[in-house]
Amino acid sequence: MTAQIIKHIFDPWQAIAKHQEAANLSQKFGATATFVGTMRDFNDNADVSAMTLEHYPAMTAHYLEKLIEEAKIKWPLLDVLIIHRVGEITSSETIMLIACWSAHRRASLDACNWLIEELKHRAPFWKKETRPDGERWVEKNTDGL
Amino acid sequence: MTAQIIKHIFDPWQAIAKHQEAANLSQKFGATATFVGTMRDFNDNADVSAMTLEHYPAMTAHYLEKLIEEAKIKWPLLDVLIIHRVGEITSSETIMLIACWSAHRRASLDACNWLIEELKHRAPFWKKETRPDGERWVEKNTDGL
Amino acid sequence: MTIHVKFFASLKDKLNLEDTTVEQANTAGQAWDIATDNADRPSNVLVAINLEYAQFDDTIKAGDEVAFFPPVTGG
Amino acid sequence: MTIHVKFFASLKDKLNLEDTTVEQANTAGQAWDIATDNADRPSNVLVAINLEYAQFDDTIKAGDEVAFFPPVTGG
Repeated sequence: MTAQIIKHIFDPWQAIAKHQEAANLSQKFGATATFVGTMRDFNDNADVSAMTLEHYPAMTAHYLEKLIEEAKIKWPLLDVLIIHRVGEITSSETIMLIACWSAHRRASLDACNWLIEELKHRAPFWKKETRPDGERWVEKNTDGL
Repeated sequence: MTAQIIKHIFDPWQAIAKHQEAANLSQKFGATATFVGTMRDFNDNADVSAMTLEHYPAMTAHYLEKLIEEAKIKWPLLDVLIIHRVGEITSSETIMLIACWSAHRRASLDACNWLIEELKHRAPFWKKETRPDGERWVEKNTDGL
Repeated sequence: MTIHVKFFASLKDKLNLEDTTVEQANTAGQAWDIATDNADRPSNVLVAINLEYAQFDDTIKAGDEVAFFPPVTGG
Repeated sequence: MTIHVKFFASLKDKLNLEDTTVEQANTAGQAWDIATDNADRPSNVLVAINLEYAQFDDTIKAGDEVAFFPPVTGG
């Protein structure tokens, strides 16, 4: 079970493959559910060329671990990986990923779904977007629709 | 939107990355939800060293396309990739993957979740397991728990 | 008329039948009876007509492809 | 007693305050009032005490870290 907060660009699919190999889960897991969030070049009808993700380092690390612990209590998970960027992010870069491994499909799917919503609502990250008319803090998360 | 039925081993994360790059979705998608099913070395309390996946080629291809079309009607999806193995599969190999791309998270997450359940219940594939006491057809799908 | 009939998976093994044809069947159920020589029909057998799920009393016509198979177990 | 007080994101910019300390505050709300010189508290401000979400009238003690921030927008 790993939560990472990183400042550099990363490839989510390589990160998942690498973690899975290192975790030595082979022959035990039958299901992997993942979610990857990527920076789009528009939001709320405005062009967004880049953004800065601020966080509260100690609390953010604590909350990501806490969410993983809560998910482990709720579902029989073999492993969980969360990676979240902070700092400067430009269009089409990966912002974050969640990956859940379990023996059977429902645990990984339900945990992945739960983790993304909980992370959005509880983990202390804040986005500031760079728009044509300047920088602007995102005031609140969307409902994902 | 692509559905593939393949006989050879494949790396799901490379397949997703490659498809995403080829689909030229950059800067349009903000969310990717995926599910990967992997062959475990036990099922229903018995050791399973390998299995054979049979399918009904024309109907299977038709149903995978049909499921993708239905998902596109239900959710605003930018792209969907389904890859499903047939033939001989050995322990720890990938059996199938579903990947959904959308602008916002709920479409990709909900569509991925729906597609795996629909595929399990409607797409004509049949598993025959190789156990210590011989081969055995899997009689029905589990509920995923 | 010729109806193409296919069997899959455990049903194929059990009946020792894979691809065959029948003449003069008006429904999928009749195609089963003729192709299998009136074998018992397990309660969970599924039927597809021209690649779509169907019912045993659905009518069939010349050239149709009727398939019988057990519950699907992919994914 | 010393309470560590932090502000994040738009709140940090608006108040021009990031890290500070206050003495003699019994609740998170008092820490806000002292640290911000009684600035108005936007209705959506969140508070954390020692890295856990808390309420403005929760009590604080020497050495605690109190943080104020707007709704989170990660993911």
